[in-house]
Amino acid sequence: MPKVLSVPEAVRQVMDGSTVMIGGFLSCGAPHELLAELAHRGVRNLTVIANDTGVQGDGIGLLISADAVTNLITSHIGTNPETGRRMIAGQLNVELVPQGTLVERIRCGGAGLGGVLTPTGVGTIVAEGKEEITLNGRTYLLETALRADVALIKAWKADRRGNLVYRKSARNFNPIMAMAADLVIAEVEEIVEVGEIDPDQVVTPGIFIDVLTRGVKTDE
Amino acid sequence: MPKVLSVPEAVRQVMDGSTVMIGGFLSCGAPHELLAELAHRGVRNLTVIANDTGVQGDGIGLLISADAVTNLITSHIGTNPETGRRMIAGQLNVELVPQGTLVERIRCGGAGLGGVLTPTGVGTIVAEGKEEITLNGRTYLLETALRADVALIKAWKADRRGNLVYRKSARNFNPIMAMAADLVIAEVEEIVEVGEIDPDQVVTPGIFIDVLTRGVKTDE
Amino acid sequence: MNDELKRMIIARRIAEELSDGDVVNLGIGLPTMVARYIPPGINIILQSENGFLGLGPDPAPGEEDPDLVNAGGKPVTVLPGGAFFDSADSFAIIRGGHVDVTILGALEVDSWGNLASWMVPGKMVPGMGGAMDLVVGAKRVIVGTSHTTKNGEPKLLKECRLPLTAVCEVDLVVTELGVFSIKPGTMILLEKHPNYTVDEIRAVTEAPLKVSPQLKDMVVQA
Amino acid sequence: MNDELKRMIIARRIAEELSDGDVVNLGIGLPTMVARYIPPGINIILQSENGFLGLGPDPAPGEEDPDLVNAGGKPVTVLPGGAFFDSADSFAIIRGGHVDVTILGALEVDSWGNLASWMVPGKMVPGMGGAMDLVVGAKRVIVGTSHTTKNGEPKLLKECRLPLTAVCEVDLVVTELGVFSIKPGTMILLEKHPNYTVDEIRAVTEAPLKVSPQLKDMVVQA
Repeated sequence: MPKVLSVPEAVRQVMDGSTVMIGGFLSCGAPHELLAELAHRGVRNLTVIANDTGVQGDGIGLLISADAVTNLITSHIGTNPETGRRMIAGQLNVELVPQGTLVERIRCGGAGLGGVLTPTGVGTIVAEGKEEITLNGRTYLLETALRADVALIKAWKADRRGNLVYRKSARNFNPIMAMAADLVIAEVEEIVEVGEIDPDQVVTPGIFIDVLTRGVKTDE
Repeated sequence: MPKVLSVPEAVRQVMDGSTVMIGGFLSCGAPHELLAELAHRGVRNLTVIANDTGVQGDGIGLLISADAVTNLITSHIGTNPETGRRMIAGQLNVELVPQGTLVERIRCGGAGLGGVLTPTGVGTIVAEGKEEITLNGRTYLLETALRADVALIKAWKADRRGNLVYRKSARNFNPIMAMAADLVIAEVEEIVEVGEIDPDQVVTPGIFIDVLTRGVKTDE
Repeated sequence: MNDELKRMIIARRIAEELSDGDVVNLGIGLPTMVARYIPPGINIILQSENGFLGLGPDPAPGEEDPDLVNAGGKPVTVLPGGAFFDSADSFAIIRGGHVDVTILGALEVDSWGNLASWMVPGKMVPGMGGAMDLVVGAKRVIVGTSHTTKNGEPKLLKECRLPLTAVCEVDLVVTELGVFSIKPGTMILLEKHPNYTVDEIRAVTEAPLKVSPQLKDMVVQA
Repeated sequence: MNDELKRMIIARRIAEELSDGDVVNLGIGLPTMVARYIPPGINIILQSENGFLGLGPDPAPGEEDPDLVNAGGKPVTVLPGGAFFDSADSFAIIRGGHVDVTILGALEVDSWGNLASWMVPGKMVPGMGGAMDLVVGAKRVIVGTSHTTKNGEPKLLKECRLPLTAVCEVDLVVTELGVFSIKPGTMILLEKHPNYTVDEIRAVTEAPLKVSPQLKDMVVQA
């Protein structure tokens, strides 16, 4: 059964130097309250795993601008020029990973798999330093699992067991990251009683969730 | 947009010698009408990929008893003694695959991945003839993708676009197999109009479904 | 001891190993019986590898739902707060270390923590089903088995002779005669049936056996 | 030609490539414009790699939903019969060959079907996002790009010089000057803008160019 904590209490569990997965695709489905509080608290030296770094002044952008991030594993930084500036200035190590590879690597981390073979990136600089395996005449890259100390995710509704449902395109990386971290903190818009979410409609089972915290409602 | 066909019309698309994925876990969530018709029609020399072979006289058991299957890739045959008899008599080639590996191999086939690294089976006869890869001190087997010519799956409801929802534990292998075959035939209990299934609750998007056919209702 | 009594003793003792909030997968047969003996105040979450969490008690007669069965194909129920998912997610849960305890039977189990549970070459080849993933993936693996075969042969061996389910993954073995932990190459007798001596147990055990300094009696009463 | 006219010509021409029932992914920018020109009677299903099928038109002002955006983060709508999913399923769809056509822009595209679209070393490194998976996974890859850079340099090259997005995956290139298919090592001019000669097009194309015996004029009117 997850603990229900305030946003500041929840974020206190993220330590300097932690590896943190952060859900969302640009602003959509990102745990905005957790990110704002984390940036405010002045955490340092994070390794962030996320699809993108949002925009300046919002979401993961707040962490980048607050100098909280040392390493970044992501598929796209083009929407936040500050990320690019810091990368070029040598203040931020960035590993760019194709989006489909990023989500599979995270899935592997959560599913106990060591890695996957993907055709994506073969013949490009993404292949550099990676093992290539040819099966039935097709070449694949061996891409390895990613895990994190903490995952910060965002869902629409939770029940008190931590069962989560998402809304529209705000689902994105959140359910996959929920499986791949030692501590999973879910920011949700509403917490309902056990039994109010039909077991057939649960997307993330509650066993993955350690902490629930209430964020703002995006659909109001 | 999938075609809506009768069970006999749907099954006519399965040819002798085809590789066929069949959803279900024992009797639960198996496409019973399609299987009965397929056994009745006297198809031959199938390669079947399925979790198990059901029981004698039901589901995939009908295909086994009808001598329709030459090769079988499965995780468990213990519930159908006829399968074991045929295997020991040399009438049926059986590849036994751990259940979690079987579903990942099928998922790879649907997701364009060449394979996955799993710790399951290391040090057992499952590892024989397979490549072993050690990452960070842990040894994994390289398990490769599976695809089929046809997938026969079972869902609860479909809309006319082929969007599927499943009911309770009848989901099992069905959504994964729906992605991994050239032709996907879904037996469903009810076909509703477009718009009647909330896009947030679709489990299998309609783009995967080629043929819809009406089976019997299990919840009545 | 008759078989039913043995099974009762084993299931009852394994139930003591479970903690409040544990996510537990129970194998078919004897392990399923463990659910009956869970102490009051301990709420566990049962995972059924065919695709759900929150496995509940048997349905009332006439209330069976063909779409809701356990991994043995038997009608069951789901508790409020449960969740259904597909087989890929089910084994992501299992292989990914999200099951706290898996409880399963054995043909053989050995002093290295190896388990053989899925085939007897030339005789019985049911297949491994989900067992290999469960044993590799669960945080804790508890084997519940009769101490000997029907012919009285030891099942707790120095080294397994049958094809393995997994290597060095078993944490605890519970039989009707005792509770054993694994120290590579040795089984440690932690608890014993009060009616049997250590020597009597040793006589029907092939695995090298050490006796825990804290050896105590198993609770064997229902 | 001004940029807006170029983009209109390209988007309009690409729309002719789509067939009824196609599952299509449109990249950000110019490719998004293709949706405006889809001929009547052709119903396609748009896939949005951030996690849904059935992408619909822009929402009415005031009807924007922050939980419903396209891969560029812009508010959109979903059509009846659509479906939402997570990023793993989205890229299973993309990488698994379930997208019929992907349409995207280019920094460079070459005569081998190689595409460079995601970085200029030392200058601009936005990252590849979903582009590498889309180009590798989609059944058909259509590149829509202005024929030359802002400085008038060719973008249709013999061999790409920038870091690649994918190797030998591009099927068709559409610019404001023409439509080009790929025959390894050569681009084949299938259609050309009626106001330009083959020689004029060749002069701003670095890729070896052959002219299709069925060469015809592009439709360039809105």
